[in-house]
This record gives sequence, C-alpha cells and structure tokens, in this order.
Amino acid sequence: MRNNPLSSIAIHSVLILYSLLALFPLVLIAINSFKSKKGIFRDPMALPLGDLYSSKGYQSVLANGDFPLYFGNSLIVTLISLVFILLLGAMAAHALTEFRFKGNGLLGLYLILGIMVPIRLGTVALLELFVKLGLTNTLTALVLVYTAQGLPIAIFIFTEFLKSVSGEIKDSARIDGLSEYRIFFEVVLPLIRPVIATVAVFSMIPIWNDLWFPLILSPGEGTRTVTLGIQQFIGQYTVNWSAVLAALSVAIMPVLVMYVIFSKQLIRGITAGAVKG
Amino acid sequence: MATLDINNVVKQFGKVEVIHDTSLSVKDGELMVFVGPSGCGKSTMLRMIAGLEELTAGEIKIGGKKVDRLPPAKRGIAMVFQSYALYPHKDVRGNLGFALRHAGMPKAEVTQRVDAAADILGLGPLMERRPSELSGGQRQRVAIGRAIVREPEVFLFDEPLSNLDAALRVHMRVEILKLHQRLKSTMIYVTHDQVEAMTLADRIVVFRDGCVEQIGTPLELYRNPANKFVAGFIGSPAMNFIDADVINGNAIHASEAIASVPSSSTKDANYTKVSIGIRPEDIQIQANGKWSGTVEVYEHLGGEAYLHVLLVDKQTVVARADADSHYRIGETVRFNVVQSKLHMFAEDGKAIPKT
Amino acid sequence: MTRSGWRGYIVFFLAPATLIYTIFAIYPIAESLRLSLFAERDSAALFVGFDNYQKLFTEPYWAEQFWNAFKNNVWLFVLHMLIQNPIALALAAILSIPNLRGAATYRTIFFLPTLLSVVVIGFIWQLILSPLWGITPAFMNFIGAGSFFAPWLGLESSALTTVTLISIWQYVGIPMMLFYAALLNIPEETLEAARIDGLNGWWIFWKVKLPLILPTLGLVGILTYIGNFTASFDLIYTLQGGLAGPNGSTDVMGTFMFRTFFGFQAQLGDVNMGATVASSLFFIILLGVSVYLFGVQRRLQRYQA
Amino acid sequence: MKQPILRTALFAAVFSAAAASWADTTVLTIESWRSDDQAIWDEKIIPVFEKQYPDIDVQFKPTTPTEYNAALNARLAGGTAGDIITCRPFDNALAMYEAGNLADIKSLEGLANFSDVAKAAWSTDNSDATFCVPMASVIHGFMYNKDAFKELGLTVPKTEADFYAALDAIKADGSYVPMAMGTKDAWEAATMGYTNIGPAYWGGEEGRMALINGTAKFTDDGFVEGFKQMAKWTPYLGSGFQAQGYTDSQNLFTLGRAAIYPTGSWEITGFQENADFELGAFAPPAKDADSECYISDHTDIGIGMNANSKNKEAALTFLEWTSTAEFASLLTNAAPGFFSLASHEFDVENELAQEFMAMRGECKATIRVAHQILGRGEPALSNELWTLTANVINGTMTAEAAAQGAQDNLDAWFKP
Repeated sequence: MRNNPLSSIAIHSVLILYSLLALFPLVLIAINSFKSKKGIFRDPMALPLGDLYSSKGYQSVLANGDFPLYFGNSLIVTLISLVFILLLGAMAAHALTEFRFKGNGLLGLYLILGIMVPIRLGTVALLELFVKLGLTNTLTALVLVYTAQGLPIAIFIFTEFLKSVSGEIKDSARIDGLSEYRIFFEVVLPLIRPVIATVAVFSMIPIWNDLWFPLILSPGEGTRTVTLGIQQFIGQYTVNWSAVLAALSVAIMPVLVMYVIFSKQLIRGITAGAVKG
Repeated sequence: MATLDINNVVKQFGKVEVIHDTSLSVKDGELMVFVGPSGCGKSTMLRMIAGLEELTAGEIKIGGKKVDRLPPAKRGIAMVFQSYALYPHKDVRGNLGFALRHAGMPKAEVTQRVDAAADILGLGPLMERRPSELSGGQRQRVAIGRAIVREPEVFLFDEPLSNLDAALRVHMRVEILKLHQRLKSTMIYVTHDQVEAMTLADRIVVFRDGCVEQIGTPLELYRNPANKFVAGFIGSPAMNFIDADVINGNAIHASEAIASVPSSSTKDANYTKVSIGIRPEDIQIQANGKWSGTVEVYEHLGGEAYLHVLLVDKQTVVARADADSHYRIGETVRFNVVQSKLHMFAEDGKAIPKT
Repeated sequence: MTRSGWRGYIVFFLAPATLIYTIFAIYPIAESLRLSLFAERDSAALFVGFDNYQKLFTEPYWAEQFWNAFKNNVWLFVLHMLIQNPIALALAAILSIPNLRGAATYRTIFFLPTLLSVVVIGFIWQLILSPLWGITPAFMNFIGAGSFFAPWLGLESSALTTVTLISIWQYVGIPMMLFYAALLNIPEETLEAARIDGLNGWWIFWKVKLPLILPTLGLVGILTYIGNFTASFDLIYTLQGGLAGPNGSTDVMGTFMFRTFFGFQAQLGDVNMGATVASSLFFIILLGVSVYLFGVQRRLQRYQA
Repeated sequence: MKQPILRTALFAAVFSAAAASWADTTVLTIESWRSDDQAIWDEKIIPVFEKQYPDIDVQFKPTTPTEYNAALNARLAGGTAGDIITCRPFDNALAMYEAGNLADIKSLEGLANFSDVAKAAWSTDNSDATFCVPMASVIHGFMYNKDAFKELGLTVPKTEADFYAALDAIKADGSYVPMAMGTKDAWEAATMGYTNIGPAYWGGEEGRMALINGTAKFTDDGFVEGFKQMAKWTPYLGSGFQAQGYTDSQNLFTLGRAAIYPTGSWEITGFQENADFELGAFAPPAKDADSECYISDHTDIGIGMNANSKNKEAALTFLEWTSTAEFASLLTNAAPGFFSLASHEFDVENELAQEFMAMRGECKATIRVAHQILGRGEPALSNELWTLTANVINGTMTAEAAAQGAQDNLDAWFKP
C-alpha cells in the first residue's frame, strides 16, 4: 500500500480506536486494583487518587508469602508443558506428514480426537490414575495432563503447516547423509519456527489460566499455582476484589513476557526463514 | 565416476504400478537425460536411483556395486532439486559445506572443497549470504555447488532449470554443459523440455507411462524415432503427421500417393492405414509442388520462418520456409516433401522400417 | 520416503506423543464416555445400551435443554464467524502493511485480552455493563444514546449476544495472529505483480491476499467451531453461573454438560447423563471436523497450489 | 506410596504412648466451601482444638463454592479427599452418604447436644443413620439502613402492609433504591425472596410438610401468593435489576444507596466491615397484624467424616469436639450470622446477630421449602425455584405459571 499521509491517518485511527477498546477494560482492572472494595464500587472510573487510593489488595497478596512460590509453580508447569507440547507435537506431526506407513491416516485422526471432548470430563479416571502412580500433589501430574490436553491441537496445526513444507529440502538432507532424527531437528524444526511460536501462544494461555486441574490434582500447599492461590480471595458471600484484581494484574506479566518473546520469534521466523520457490 | 545399471526395476505405489519392468545402463562419464511428459515416471526413476524411493523389484548398480538397499548418502550420488532445497537458516558457505561437515571431513578440507566449488560457479562474493538474499540463478548455482563439493560418482538433476526464466535457463544450460565437460562425471538429468534434452544429452531416455520408449543419442532419436510418440516428442516444432490409406503398397493422401510402403514390411503385416511423419524442415515450398494448401499462420523467427498450412482435408502441417520470402495469410502455397526423410508409422504407433 | 523393514525413527517420533496422549487424555475421556451406556440402579452401574441417548433426545426435560444449548451454540458460532473473524482479519490485514509504525505495539495490545484469566474478565465486564456503577450508562449518555441502554446481561433477549461479544473481545487475538502469520507469508512478488496489474490496496487484499490465505481461513473456521463448543464454557460459567441464566438463555453445550456431569448447587451430578451429553457433543464436533478434513480442507489446499 | 509409612506411624502412636515425637502427629484435612472463613479457622478455631489435642494437626482447605461440589466429588472418587467434609444440608449430603462417601456417625456422643430438627438435615429419611454433626444455621430476613429509615422517619415494618408502605415511602422520596436485589444470579430471588417471605403465606412448616405428605400443591393459594409477592417487588428494585448480580446488590446496599436488603444472617460480618451506616434487621413481615410471622431458620452447614479417611480416630475426636459448647461459642462469635445448632447456652456478642437470634423467639421457624425430600427431581426443585422466581420478578412469567412449573417438577417424580 502506498504511504500517502491521508490513508496513514485513517489506518492509525482505526488501530488506535481498537486499541482503546482492547485496553479500556484492562486499564479499569489496573486502576481498580489500587482501590478498596468500596472504592471500586463507589466510582469504578476514578483514578486511585486521594482517599480512593488503597494498596490493601496488593498488601493482602504480599501478606500471603506464598505467592512467589505460586508464581514459580505456574511458570514451571506452563513452560515444561509447552516444551513437551511443542516438541512431541511437532515430532508426531512430522512423522504423520513425512512417512508413509500403515495406519497413518487413522493415527492422525486418533491424535486429534482429543480436541473434541474437554479432558476435564475424564477428571475422575485421571485422578485415580495419578493416585496409583503416586503423583497427586505434584507438578508432574499437571505437566502430564496439560501436555496430553495440548497435543491434539498442536498436532493439528503443525500437520496443516508441515504439509506445505517442501519435500525436496528433506530429500536433499537425506542425500547429504542426515539421519531421520537430524533431519527433523536440524532441518524441519528451524523451518517451522514461526508455527512453533504460534502454537506456543495458543497453548500457553489455557495452561496458565487453568483452575480446575490444580484444584483436583495438586491442591497441596507446595504445588499451588497462581490461579489456585487467587481462589482464597473468592468466598461464598464475600469476594476480596481488590486482592483478586491485584493478583491478576500481576499474574498477567509472565504470560505477557512469554507472548512478546514468542511473537518476535514468529515475525523473525516468517520474514527471515522463508525461501521462495 | 562410474557406470549406472538399472536392471528390471518395477515401482508400485500401493496397487498402482508407475514403473514397469525397466532396464537401462548409463556409461561412465555420460550425461544421460530422462525426458517425457509429466507423470511418465522419469522423476520416480531418478528418486529410486537417489534412494529416496524404494524399488518394488529389480536392482540398481553404481560402478558395478549393488546400491538399491543403501541409504542415499552411501550411494555416491549428489542431487540438485527443482526448488533448490537450500537450508534457509544457513548461509551459502554453510549450505555448500553442510554434507561434508556432517560426514566428518576435516575442516580444512571442507573449506578447500567449498572454495573450489565456489570458484567454479562464481559464488565467491555471495558466500556469507542467506538463500533468501539470492536471486533464482544464484540459488540454483548454490544448489549445484552443493552437489559438486561432494565429488559424487553420479550427479542427479531433477528438473533443475524449470523455475528459472527463459534467458537464465539457456545460460544455466550452457553452464551445466560446461560443468559436465570439465568434471567428466556421470550425470543423470531429468526434464520435460526436449530442447534441454537435445542440447545437453549424450544419450536420451524417453519415458512414457512408466515405460522406456527409446534410448539413444539425440540425433538417433531425431532421425530414427522408434515410434510415433518419440517422433512427436523430439524435435521442435514437432513432426507433422498425415493420415494416409494404404492402397496397393502406396500410402495415399488426398488421392495422391505420398510414398510407397516398403515391401519388406507388407509381407508380414497387411497395412490399411499408416501415419506419415514429416518434419517441418523436410517440407519444401515450391511453386510447382505436388501438394497445395492455404496459409493459416505465418511465424517469422528472424533466421527462419514457419508456415502453418491447411490442407484440403482440413489437416494442418507446419513447414519451414525461406526466411527471405514473404507469405500472406490465406495465400495458397504448393510444396514437395523430401522422400528420403519421411517417417512412416503403423496404426499401433510403431515405426515401419525403411527398407 | 518409504524404506520397508523396521523403521525405528517412526516409532521414535510418534511414540512419546501417542503414549502421553493415550494415557492422560484418551483413556480418562473414554472411561467417562463409557458411562453413557450405563445407568445407576441401586448404587450399582447397570448396562443400559443406548437408553440414555433415547432419554436425552426424547424426554422433554433433557431434549429441551439439549436443543436450547445447541441452538445457543449455533448462534455463538455464527456471531464469532460474522464478527470475530472478520475483525481479526481486518486487524491482521492492517498490521501486515509493510513498515507500519508501531505494528508490534498494536499487535501486543490487541492480544492482551486473550492473556487474561476469565475470572477477571467476568468481573470487569459485569462492572462495565452494570446498570448500577455507571460506566456504560455514562458513556451512552455521552454519545447521546442513553435511552438505548439496557441491562443486557440480565435480559433473555440480549444476554447470549452480550456474552458472545465479550468472548469476541477476549479471543480476537488468536485468529488475528493466525491471519497475520499467513498474510506475512505471501511472497512480495505476488503483491508486486498485482500492483503492476493495476490493483489498488483494497483490491489486492480482496483478489490476491484473501484467496491466498484461504487455507488459514478454513483453519480458523474449524478452530472457531471447536472452541465454540468447548472453550465457551469458562466465560459463561463465570459470567452467568452454572444455570446459565437468565432462564437458561445463555446455556451452551459446555455449561449443560458440566452442570449435568458434576451437578450444580442443589442439583446432584449425574455422570451417566453427563457422559451422554458429552458423547453427543463429541459426535457433533467430530462431524464438523470431518466435514472440514474431508471436504473443505481438500478444496482449499487445491486452490492454494 | 505414603500409606505404609503413615500406618506405621499410627501404630506407633496407638501402641506406644511414650513415643512423643513428630511421627505421631495425625494430619486432618477439612474440605469446605467456606473460603471466606479461612482466617476464622486458622486463627480462632483450630488453635483452640490443637491446644487440647496436640497430636492432631488440623488443616482447613476450602474450595471456592462454585467449584466445591464438582471438585469434592472428583476427589472423593479419586480417593484424595480430606478427612473431614463440610456438608451441605439434606439431599446433597444424603447422596454423598448413600454413595458411601460419608461415614455414619450416629454413635457420636455429642449428637445428643442437637435437636432432632437440626439432625434431620443430615440424617436418612427414617433417621437410621446420621452422617454430619449439625454446625450452623442461617436465619433469613431483611437488613435495613437505620440511618435512612431515621432520615425518612420510617419504622420497622411488621406486616405486609407496613412493608409495602415503607417501600412506597422510600420510593417516593427517591434518594434511595427501596430494595437492593437483582435477578441476574437468580439464587437471591428464590433464597432471599420466595423462601424468605413465602412461609408467612403457606404457613411455614405446616405448609412444607403438607407438600411432602401430598396434601398440598404448589398451585395452592399460599404458594402462589408467595410468587405474587415476588411480582409485587419488581417496582421497588433498582433500574436494570435484571443484570444486577449478587455482588452488585451487596455493594449497592453497603455503599448506602439502597434502604432495604432482603438477605440472611450470613451477611453480618461482611456488611459490618463495609457499611458506614448503622445496620438493623427485621423479620419477614406477617400477612397482617393478626397473623404470625415466620422465618427460615435454615440448617445450612454440617460437618462429617470421609468414610474412606485413613485417620478415622482423629477425625471422630475432632467431630466430637465440634459438638461441644466451646466450639459452638467459638464459631458463632467468630462468624456471627452462622448460628450454632447446638442446644448449649452461650452468649452471642454481636448486636446484629442478636437481632437475628431474637427473631427465633418472635416468629415460627421453618427451612427452605424445597430442600428436604422435595428436591430430588430433575432438575432439583430448589434450582428450579431460582429460575422460576427470577422469571416472575423479571415479569417474563406469571405467578400462577411459576407455581404450575414448580408443581410440574414435583408431579414428574414425586410420590408423597
């Protein structure tokens, strides 16, 4: 598109308008996290100035000295699950698209069945399984479930993109004498880096924000995640909204950082990696 | 540097047989071109030689050694792909040296070989660039360079020029020819372009529907096509075919006898219809020619010209004309054919030998 | 690549994913879905074949809930397709303009809502839309449309649409990213060619870019379809509660299933009927995915080449 | 994996009383939906118990109420649930008992401290088994802004007529929303509306028992009148009440913008913390000056034992303790508004709580109408009442239709 100033103004107006729509609720969350509950409802739009200002929310989060631990747990679980989902998912998708073998199509379909029913329904069987394995109240249990939960969609997307990767480059690597393993790790993985970033962004959000499985599988003090930790502020009749908003304002930071990292990868991958045919 | 032998090779994908019992051999240092329309099996054959596809039956030998169960890297081959297949995340130097480094060759030797190859192909100034920063021709040269550094016994080219524009294609064709003369190595070159085949090949293999139609030097194929398919495929513009009835040993077209059917053939087969093949260059426009037709299209290429002539029975023939004379559309022209250069094909497409 | 005999690497690539997935996803889900063929009689599980399915589709109490939830899901899907995906595509198209200033910042801003936990999204939108705390009423008065304000989340006629719009606000970032990646992948030459052909920005988008990213459109479509049945649960459960009020008007397959399976307040969970609802949902999604895999996707792929 | 070690530890504790080391501490985990009460348990209740029983370490591990039932049932099925389980009343706990998850604790001596009415909420229909120690009840009624009433010169209403007169007066004045209630979350409509004021019309326990015996129907006048009252409330609610959630109502009232708040005693702690004005409470109005008033004194929380607990002995010790006067007093004073169900005499210090307690003397008590026996249909009648009542207030359903809907629910499965 040619850069005439008029259309440039129009474009930025649209973008700024949508930014406002996206940001307005977030700004509300941020400013209200610095108010007491009464302050929030007295005037939700007001800036937390003067007697409206209250750091009680943050204080009650900090007063609970375990929050750094919860953050650590959430990070560990999210990152390790992501590594598994991306690596194992890409490996499986690679095998499904690259090799001809009996049952290939069926296995491909089998591997994406999991998209169709929320794994949450299998909670009881999962819990019984982890009790048998002695893995309740461990982060390992969460990592395993999230990996299993994230794999189908990852395999689905990876397969879609791998189909369009040129076969010749893999053949070329074979002639260069690379083993099938090295072809995957040294040729295919770098090629699909942008897709990996996309799937990473896609997969990390439900893991980071999940409440259910931490609640069932690892509710123990040492293995609580942030979302589970926040639940202590949500009661039957009284909800400590200041604390909830404070905790969630902080909780968005790690995923935001992860998103920025991944999306940089995505853009760099796309613009630098593509070889036109 | 080696010979290549393909013995009774068959290839099936599932239940579909795409290569039927095929045998051929390539001599040491020969540049053999596989040519044929798309889907004829030429690429599949190449991929089987490379080890990228498995044989269903038969065997392949390189330098007398059976290789068809070996992985690609152990066969002593190198391959250049249509899409170049460069590693996008490595620069030119990295791409050139990748296979050697992977094979564990000492660094110094890798550098020496890479530099030598870069020298041959004039890649010197581009060594630090990534594939995305190269033009199509440059990428193609890197792809060839990558094959050269491996000093293979057999080079395999899979339609390497079809992604390039016409001018560059001619240029690269010459470069490959020069390369072959310089390296004197055995090469197999797959293309669907008969011009490339004619200009490059020591010998050509014509494929159709998974079968070898004919093997021979370009001139052999041009002069003595084994069948109507090869005759039509080799040569540009393509050979003209005129349907004729056989009456009393003569091929009759438009109630004129074009040629006599050799008597040696009529003994074992009783032809009633034949196809007469005439190359455009074997038609002579002459004012007193035996046949006549009207000019439909007049193509002037500068050094030569072609007339598309509509005959009385609505068949069209293409004739080469004198570049200096001038013709109008719709004009009636008369012509003769060079009898000695006529080809004759039976109804099953097989050439009828000239006695 | 076909080399017969033992190809260990295929096992190497497939086994880890298949194992983890089978043990920790398929096995537990199958265990649950199996329950749809059983019923509880005197504290013992009794095999009843397809009785539960018959019950689900014939008994008015179940059938009404099922079709209500299904109908709501269809509406949810339609709105996401008509609003979310076009907005995502438009934003992605604008962001992919070469040398756009601040593109990375915009992209991050647009994605921010997607990163938030549904707890806080539920809270903040209820606050914003509430008739009591003044945010939306004040805004609507400001633009002179004050009389159009209504307690949208509480009215049967508008609750579902309102919830859907919030969901769109939250999730628009994901299709936007997919579109964005696809648009960046279009070779510059193709666009140059179009420019030489005399197409302007709008037509280039319409006639060149759009057809080229059709496969991504298909992918986004099927992901929207799946998400519409599975991911919509959390937001509705948080915003409208387990009964998906008012009067069931925001009930979708996800909330219906969860409520039936695990129970809600005084309502006890019924794992057998819950599994029946879940299995039905499974087949609905499977149907959609099959249509995509065997119909839509192939056609799109052909277009691509 | 841990079991053998734990069991060995228990053996050591039982057979060698001298072995007073860390090894013989038994850890008891309490499952509860009362995350609001975390501090009360951690700081006030548990320390008192642990002082008396130093070898038992009690941990209060609540789950958010919206997830409690689902999460607890999953944990019970998976075998990872806590030893002590906080019980919802009636059918919900009964189902857990019948599924073999709650132990029969009828042998507990302390149960003698509770009335049969209290125990009925956690016993089988024939009273053969009792599976939870009754813990607390909540009393329904209305809270009001005393300052607002003073300002407008209003007195506490005793009868239906008084009640609407007061509402009219507040509405006419216009500076307050007469009544803080919304229908978005639906449950307030049924719980704080229909089952709050309804007993006055259907005659409290008598009416409820009549439904159970089959001598009355929801379509009878008393029950329909309850719904009619709901429809009458609509004009007194704030604008946009359809989208007003429970949190909104709470804040509307505590910020001093509404005068009357139909509610229950459970709000006492939260409201006293947040309101800047003086709070008062009054009982649901009687039909007229000659009629009696009725309150829902709802048995709300019990506490029982996981039938598969590995620490049964310690768990029973703890349950026994919860039936003592000490626990009753601790709980009621730490969580004013949750009134112990024990027959012990103890003092309640909180004045507002006293006001609610006083209603027990003035009015006849009953429980929420659909909770016992009647709630076993599909959907559970009390859930159905949420929706029906909300519909009536929203004006999308007539009182008669709502009553018919409730009766239809019963007819579908209920045999008196």
